[in-house]
Amino acid sequence: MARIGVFVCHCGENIGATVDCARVAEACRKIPGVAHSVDYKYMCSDPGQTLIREAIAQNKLTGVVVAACSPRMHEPTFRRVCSESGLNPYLCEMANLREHCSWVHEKSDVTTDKAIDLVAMLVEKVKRNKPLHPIKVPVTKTALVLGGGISGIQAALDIANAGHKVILVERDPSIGGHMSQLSETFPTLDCSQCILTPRMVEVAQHPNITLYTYSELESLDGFIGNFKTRIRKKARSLDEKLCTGCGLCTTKCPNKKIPSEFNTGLGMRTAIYVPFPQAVPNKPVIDREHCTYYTKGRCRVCEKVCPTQAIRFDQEDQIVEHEVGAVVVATGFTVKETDFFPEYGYGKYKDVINGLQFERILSASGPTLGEVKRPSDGRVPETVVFIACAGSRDPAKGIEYCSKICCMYTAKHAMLYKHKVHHGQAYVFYMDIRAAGKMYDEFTRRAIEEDHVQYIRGRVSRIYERNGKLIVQGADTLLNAMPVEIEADLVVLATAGVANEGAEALAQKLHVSYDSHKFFVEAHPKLRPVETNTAGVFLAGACQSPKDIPESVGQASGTAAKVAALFSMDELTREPVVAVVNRTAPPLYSTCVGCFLCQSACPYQAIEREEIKNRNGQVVKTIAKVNPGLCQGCGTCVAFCRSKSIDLQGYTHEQVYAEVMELLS
Amino acid sequence: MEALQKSAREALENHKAKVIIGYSEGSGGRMRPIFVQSPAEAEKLTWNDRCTQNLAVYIAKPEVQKLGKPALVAPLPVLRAVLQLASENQIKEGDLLVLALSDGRVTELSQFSEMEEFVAKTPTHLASKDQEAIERLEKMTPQERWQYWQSELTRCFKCYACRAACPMCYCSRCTVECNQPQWIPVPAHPLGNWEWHLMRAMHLAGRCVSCGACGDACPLDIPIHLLTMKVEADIHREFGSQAGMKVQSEHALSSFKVQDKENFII
Amino acid sequence: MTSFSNLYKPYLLRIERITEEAPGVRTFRLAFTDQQEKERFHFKAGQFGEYSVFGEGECTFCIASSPTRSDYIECTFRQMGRVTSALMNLEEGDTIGFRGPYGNVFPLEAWQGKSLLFIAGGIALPPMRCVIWNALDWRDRFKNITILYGARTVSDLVYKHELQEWQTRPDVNVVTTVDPGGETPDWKGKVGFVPTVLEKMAPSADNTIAIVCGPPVMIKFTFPVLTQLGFEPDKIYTTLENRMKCGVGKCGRCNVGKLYVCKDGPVFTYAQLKEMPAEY
Amino acid sequence: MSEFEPKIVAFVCNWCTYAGADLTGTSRIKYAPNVRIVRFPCTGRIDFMLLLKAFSQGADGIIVSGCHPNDCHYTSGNFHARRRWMAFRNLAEFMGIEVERIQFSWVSAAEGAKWADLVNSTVNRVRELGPYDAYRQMAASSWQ
Amino acid sequence: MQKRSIRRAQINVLLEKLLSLHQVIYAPQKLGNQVDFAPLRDLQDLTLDHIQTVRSAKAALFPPVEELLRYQRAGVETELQDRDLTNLAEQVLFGTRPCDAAAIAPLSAVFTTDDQDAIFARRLERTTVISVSCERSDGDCFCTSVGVGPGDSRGSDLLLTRLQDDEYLAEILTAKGEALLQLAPELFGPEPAESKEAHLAKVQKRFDWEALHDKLAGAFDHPFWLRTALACLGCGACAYVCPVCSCFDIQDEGSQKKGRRLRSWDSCGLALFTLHASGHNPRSIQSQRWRQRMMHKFSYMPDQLQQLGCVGCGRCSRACPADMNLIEQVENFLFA
Repeated sequence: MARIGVFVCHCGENIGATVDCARVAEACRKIPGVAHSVDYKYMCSDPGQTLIREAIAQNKLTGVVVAACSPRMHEPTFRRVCSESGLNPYLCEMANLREHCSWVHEKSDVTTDKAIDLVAMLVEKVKRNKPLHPIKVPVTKTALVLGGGISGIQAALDIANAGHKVILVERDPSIGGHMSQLSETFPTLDCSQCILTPRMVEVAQHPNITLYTYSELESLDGFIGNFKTRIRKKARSLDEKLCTGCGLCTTKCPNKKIPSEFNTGLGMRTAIYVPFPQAVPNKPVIDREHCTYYTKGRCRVCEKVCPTQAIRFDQEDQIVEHEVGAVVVATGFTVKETDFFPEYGYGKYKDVINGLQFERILSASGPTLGEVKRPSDGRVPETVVFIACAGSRDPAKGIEYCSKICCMYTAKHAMLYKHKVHHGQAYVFYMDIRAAGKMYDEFTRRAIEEDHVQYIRGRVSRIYERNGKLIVQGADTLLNAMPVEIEADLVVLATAGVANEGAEALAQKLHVSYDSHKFFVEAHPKLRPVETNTAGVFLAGACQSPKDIPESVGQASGTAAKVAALFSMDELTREPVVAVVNRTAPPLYSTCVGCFLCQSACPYQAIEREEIKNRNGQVVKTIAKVNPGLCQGCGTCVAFCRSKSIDLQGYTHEQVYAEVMELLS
Repeated sequence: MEALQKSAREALENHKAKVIIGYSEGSGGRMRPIFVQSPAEAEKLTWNDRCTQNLAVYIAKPEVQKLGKPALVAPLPVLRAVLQLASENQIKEGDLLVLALSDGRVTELSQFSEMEEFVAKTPTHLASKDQEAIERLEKMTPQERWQYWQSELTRCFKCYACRAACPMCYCSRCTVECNQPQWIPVPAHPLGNWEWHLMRAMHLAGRCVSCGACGDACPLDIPIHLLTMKVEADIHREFGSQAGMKVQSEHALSSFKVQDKENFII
Repeated sequence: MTSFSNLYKPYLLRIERITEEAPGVRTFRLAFTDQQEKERFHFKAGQFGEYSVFGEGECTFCIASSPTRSDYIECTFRQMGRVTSALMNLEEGDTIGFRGPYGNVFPLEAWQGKSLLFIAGGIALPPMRCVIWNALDWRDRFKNITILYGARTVSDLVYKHELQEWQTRPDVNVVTTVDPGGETPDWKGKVGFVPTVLEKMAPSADNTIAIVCGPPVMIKFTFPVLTQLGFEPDKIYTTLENRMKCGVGKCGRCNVGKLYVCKDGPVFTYAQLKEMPAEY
Repeated sequence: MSEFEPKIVAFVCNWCTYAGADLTGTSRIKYAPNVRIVRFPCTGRIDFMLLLKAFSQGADGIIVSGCHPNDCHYTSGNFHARRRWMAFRNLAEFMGIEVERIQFSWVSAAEGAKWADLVNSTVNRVRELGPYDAYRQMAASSWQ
Repeated sequence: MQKRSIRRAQINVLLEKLLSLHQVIYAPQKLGNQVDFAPLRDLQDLTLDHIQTVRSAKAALFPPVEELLRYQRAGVETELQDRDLTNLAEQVLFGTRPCDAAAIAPLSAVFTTDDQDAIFARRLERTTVISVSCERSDGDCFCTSVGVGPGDSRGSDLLLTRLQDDEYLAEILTAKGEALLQLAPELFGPEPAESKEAHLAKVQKRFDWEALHDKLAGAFDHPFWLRTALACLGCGACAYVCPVCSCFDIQDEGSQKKGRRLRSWDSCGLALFTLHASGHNPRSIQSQRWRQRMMHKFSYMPDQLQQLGCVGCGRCSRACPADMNLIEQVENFLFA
C-alpha cells in the first residue's frame, strides 16, 4: 500500500474556525494507505513546511495531500516543499478546504464531513499519482518572420537586435508592405516613406537577418523550438549577386504598359521592374506573365543591356530549408476593391476609387507625383466624396466587423485633399467616427473644424454618372434621414480591410486557427493576443485583424519580446501535464487503433501519426502520438478516445476514476 | 439476383477481387455470410430483405484479409460502413471493391468518390419499424423509458454479439476490456449491462451507420440498435453531420461549431 | 448434507519482505497470517498459486521458494497488468490473498542420482529457483548441477544475490549471459542468446535432466539444441504459463488439447509437449 | 427523520469554474455543503463515463461546469465537451435517466456568485426530486 | 423408477404448491417473440408449446454472475467473508427439454471432477428437474446425433411426456422425483397404458458423434478450421446459450477497501480469453478459437471427463448472428 501523508491546515481561523481540522486529520489516519496525518495552524509557514519535510523523511512518504487553501494559491509552494524533500513534486496534491469549504459553509459537522471527503478523494488520487518530470524541448534560436510589411520589419529588427537570427520572408519583390504605399500618416502627417525606408535598409543590412523577397512559405513542420520550414524562392530571372540595381534594364524594357501593383493600377510599369524606387532589395524581377520573351519567345532586351550579365531567363524556383524555433506571422491584410460594390458601380466608374488608390494619388512618388488628379481625365477634382465604412460593419456584405483604420485615414485623405486643393469641397459620409487613440480625435476634429471637411452622418445608397459627374445619393441621418445628393468629381471608398488572399491556405500550413473572415486567431483575445494556439507561432499586425501602424508596430515588438523570451532559454521546460498514447507489449504495441478522430479534437495540432515497426522493420500499424512539445494538457482527446488509449498525465483515468469512486463510497 | 451473381463472377474472373463477401441462403430461414472465391460459387450469392448483417465487419478480420482483396456485396448500410471506416483510417482506397445494391441493380464501385456519390443519392432514413419504435419510446414518460430499458438490458448476458456484429466496433481493446480502471463491470449484472450499452451507444455517436446489425445479432432480441440509431439521429438533427457519407468528413464529436445548441446549459 | 469448502477462498498472507530484483520486478516473501493454515500447507517444486490483491483480482505465478524452506513462500513478479501493478504498490506488512498450491511438480525424487541442467531466460528464473534451491538443499542426491541463466540486459537479471551465492559454491556450475548489446562494461558473464551459449557449452546429456524455463522464443530455440546434444525429449522439462483464472481445471482458460495447464501441468516434458497442440 | 440531503458531485474545469468557486470562497458567499468538486484541466477532459460512475456510486445530482464559450483556456475544449454533453444528455434521457439531475453550466472565474447560485439551485432541485433511488437500486441489485 | 400420469391442470397445481413453498421455479415463458427461462411468478406466463428456449437452463446452476466471497480491509488487515451457501433457495427447473436435462451431467463433470466447486454442487443438490419431452423439433435440433433423445430421461428427476390432449406420462426417476410425488400424490394418476415413444418428436440423426470424436483427434491442423471460421464474428452468443459451456472469469468488484469477488460467464470464442499478460495469445485468431470450441466439446471433454460437451439442443445454431450452423459444420467436417 502507498504511504500517504495528510497535512491539514487551519489557515489560522480561516479553516480552523469552521472545520474541525483535528477530526479531519484523525479521520484521514484511518484511510488505508495513509501513513501520517496531522493538522497544523499554518502549513504554508516555515514551521508548517518543516513539518511536511520531516514527515516525508521519517515516514518515507510516497505521496502528500495538503488540505489547505486553493491549489491555485499554494500548489507551487507545497510541490516545492516535496521536491526539496526528495519527493517528486507531482506526488503532492491539495485539497481545497478553504475556498471550497470553510469560507462557503457554516461551522458544522456537515462541513467537517465535507472536508474529510475532499481530503479522502485527493488521497485516492495521490495513491495513483506517478512521478512526473518536466518536459525539456531544445530551442533553435532562429525566428522565421513571414511578411515584410511594417509589422514583419519591426518584429525582425527587434528579434535580430536581441541577438537572434531571423529569416524574413516577403512574398513581393520588395519589403515595405502597405506602409510603403502610403503618402502621409495620421495623426502626425509625416511622410510614410521617410520613416519606413530607414527601417527597410536596416533590415537589409542587419547581420542577423536573412532576407528572402519574392518568396513564399512552402511548408512548416515540427513544433515550438523545433520547426522545419521550406521556403520557395520564386525565380526573379536574374542573378541577384551580379545585379547592381543600376536600373538600365527597366528603362530599356519595351513592355511598358503593365499596370503597376504598387501604384494600385493607377500607374504603369515595365515587365522587368523594381516595384518602387526605394525598394529593398533594389533589384528587379521579371514578370513572366507579361514579359515578351516569356510570352512570345523573343526580345531579351534586358539581357542585352545588362552590364553585368545578370539576367537568367532559365532560372527556376528554388526551395530553401531552414530550422527555426519560432514563427512570426505578419502577412498583413488587403483592402476590398471597388468592384465589390454594386451600388457604387461595380468598379466601372474610373473616378470611384478606394483609399489605397487615393494614397497613391496623394503620394509625391505616386503616378501623379502628388498632385490630386482624378484617374479618368487627369482633372483636379473640385468636389470629392469620401465614403467611410464601405463594406465594413455591413452584415449584408458579410463583413460585420469594423475595419478600424478607415475613420482615421478618411479624415487624413480629406484633410490632405483640402491642403492640396484649397477651393475644393470634401464630403465624408460616415456611420460613426471612431477616433480612439492618442491624438486621434483631435485629428478628426481638425479636419472638420480647421479644414472644413463636411461630415455627413449617413450611408450612400447609390452612385451613378450624370454628365461627367458622379452623383452621390445618400441620406443624412442626423437630419431625419433627409436625402442628400452630391455631384462629385471623385469618390473615395474607405473599403473594408480584409484578410489576404491565401490566408486560409497559409493558416493551414502553419496549423493556426483563423476566424470566419480568415483573419488569424490569437491564443487568448485578452491575455495572449500575440500568441496562437500553436505554441511557437506568433502573430503581428493586420493578419490578425485590421490595425493601424502604431498598433502593428506595438504588437510586432510584443511578439518580438515573446520570441526573445523563448530564445532566452536553451531548452524549454514544459509542465508534464500532457497527453500520452499508451504502448503495450507486442503484437498489439498500443491499444490505439489509429482512427485519428482525436486529431481534429486537439486544439493544438499536437496529435501526430506514428508508424510502429516490428523487429524486422515492417510497419505493423499506425497510431496516434502526442507531441509533448505542442500538447497543452487539456485532455479533450483523452475523454474522446473510445479505447482509452490516450491518458493525461496528472489527470489519468485511474486518478479521476478513483476520485469519483472514493467521493461517494 | 442474376445481376449480382454476374457482377461477382466478373469481378473474380477479371481479378478485380479475390473474394466476394456476400449473402447466401443459410439454415432455418436465416441468411449466411459467404466468402466466394471462385466464379462457379457465385451462384450461391443472393440478396433479400433478410440480409441484415453488415458485411463490412469482415474487412478487419485477419483470416479474411489473408484471402486477398475483397469485394463486398453492399446494401446501403454496408457501403456507409465502408466510407466511415475509410474516414477513420481503417481502410485505404483500393483496398476493396464494392458491389452496391439498390433497386435490384448492382453497381461496381472501387473509388471512394464513387461510393460517396452513390450514398449521396440514396435515401438514408431509418426503417419505419425502427423509427416507430424510437418514437414510441420518446413518447413514454421518463419512468416508463427507464422501466423499459431496465427490463430489456437486465436480460443481456454480455455475449458481445452486438459488438462483434458492428463494423464500427473494430477496437483491438474495447473499453469493457480496459481494467485500469475497470470502467465497466465485467459481469452481466444490471449495472454492468446498463453501463456497457450506454457506453456502446456513446462510442458510436457520430459513427453509427444505423444498419441495425447489432440488434439483429442479439440472441435475446434486445433492441439495442435503437440506442445507437437514436444517438445518430440526434446528431444528424443537431449538428447536421451523418456517419458514413464522406471519407473526408469531420467527426461530429471531435468537431464543433461556435453556435452549437446549448439550451440545456445555464 | 455434504460439507462444502469454497474452492475460491484464498489464504491470507502477509508480506514480510520485498526485494527489488530488476526494474519492475519484485520478490515478496509471504507468511501465513493463520498458524493452522500454515501448518496444513504443503507444496512441492513446480507448483503455482493464485495471488490476489483484493479489489483488483488474482494473478498466477509459481511459488519461487523451495519447499525445503517452509517458513514462508516467495513469489517473484513483473509489473504487467492490473493485479501486478497493484502488487507493486503494496508495502511490507500488507496482506494479500493466496490460493494454492496448484498443479503438478518437478519429479525431483525420480531424478535422484542424475545430473541437473537448468536453463532459464529472463523472468522465467523464478519457477526454476524453487527447484534449484530444492536441489541444492538435497545436494548429495544429485550429481552435477549446472545453471545457465540469461536475460536481455544485465539489469534484467533477477536474483542477483543468489546468482552470486550459487556462483561461489564449488558444487554448482553457474553460467550467466546477456543478449548482445545488453552488457555493461564490468559484465563478467557471457554475451549471447541462451540457445547459442548452450550450444557452445555443450553439456553432456548423459544421465542428465534438463529443465528449461523462459519466454516462448527462447524455449523454441533451446529444445532443438538440447535434442542435438543428445537429450531425450522425456528428459527435458519445462513449465507452461498459460492464462489462468481458477487454477483448478474449471474455468477453461488454460486448456491445451485435452489437458489443463493448471491441473495437468504446469510442468511438462518436451515429449509431452510434442503430443500437444501448440496453444501455449 | 431528517430531511433528505442530496449528494452532488461537481465536475469542473480548473481555469474557469474551479477559479469561480475559489472566488465564491474569497467573497465569503455561502452555499449548500452538499457538493463535492472534482477538478479537471478542462471540460474537454470530462469523460461521460464518470457521470455514470457518480450515479452508480450514489450521487443524487451532478454539476458539470466549465468556461463560457470562447473563454476556454484551451480555446475549444468546452466546445467539444458541449457536443458530447448534448449527445450524452439525449441518450441518457432516451434511456430514462433523470437528466434533470445533471446540470450543465458555464461559470467563469469571475462568477463567484453564479457558482453559489448554481450549487444552491441544483441542490434544491435535487432535494425536490428526492434521492435517486432508481439508479441506486439498479446498482444495488447488481450486488445481490 | 415408477410411471404415473398427470393432467395439464394438475401440473399447474403442483407448481402452485411448489411456489407456495417458496421454491424458485425456472420455467419457459414468452418474452416478446421468444421463449426463455425465467423465474416463474404467474402460471399464466408458463408456456410449453415451444420447441426450444433461447437460453438453456444452465443459469439456474451456473448463474451468469456468482459471488464467491466478500472482502473488507482495515489498515493492513483483510477480512474475508465466505459465501454463505446455507441460504441458497430450493429450486425447480420446470419444462426443461431432455437435452437440457442431459446437459447437467457434463456440466457437473466440469464443476465436480477432482476439485469440487461447492457453490455449483450445493445448487445442484437443491435443484429438482422436471423435464418435458419434445413433441416437436426443428431443423436445428440434433439430440439424436449426440446420444440424447427427445424423450431421454437422463438428468431429470421427473419427466413429463404429453400423450394426448392434456394427459401426460410422468416418469418419476429419482428420489427428488419421488419427493415431488409425495408432495401431492393426489395429483398423479395411474401409469397410462400408452407408451411415450409414439408421441415424441422425430429427430433425424444427422451425424455420428463417435466418428466425429475420432476424426477430431487428428484434425488440429486441418485446413477446415480456417475455411469454416471465416464467418465467425467472435462473439460469445453460442457459448452463452449453450447448456454445457461453462468457461468463466473471476473478477473483483469494489475498491481495495471493500468489495466482492465474482465469477462470471466467459467464452473461449472471445479474443481476450487466452491472452497472456505478456501480449502473447495462444489462440490469436478466430479460427483457432472456433476450433477450440469444437475440439473441446467433441474431443477434449469426452477424453478428459468421459462426457460429450454437446447435447444437440441446437441453440448455438439458432443464436449465431452469422449462421454458423453446427450440424452443417460437423457434416462438412466429416466430409472434409
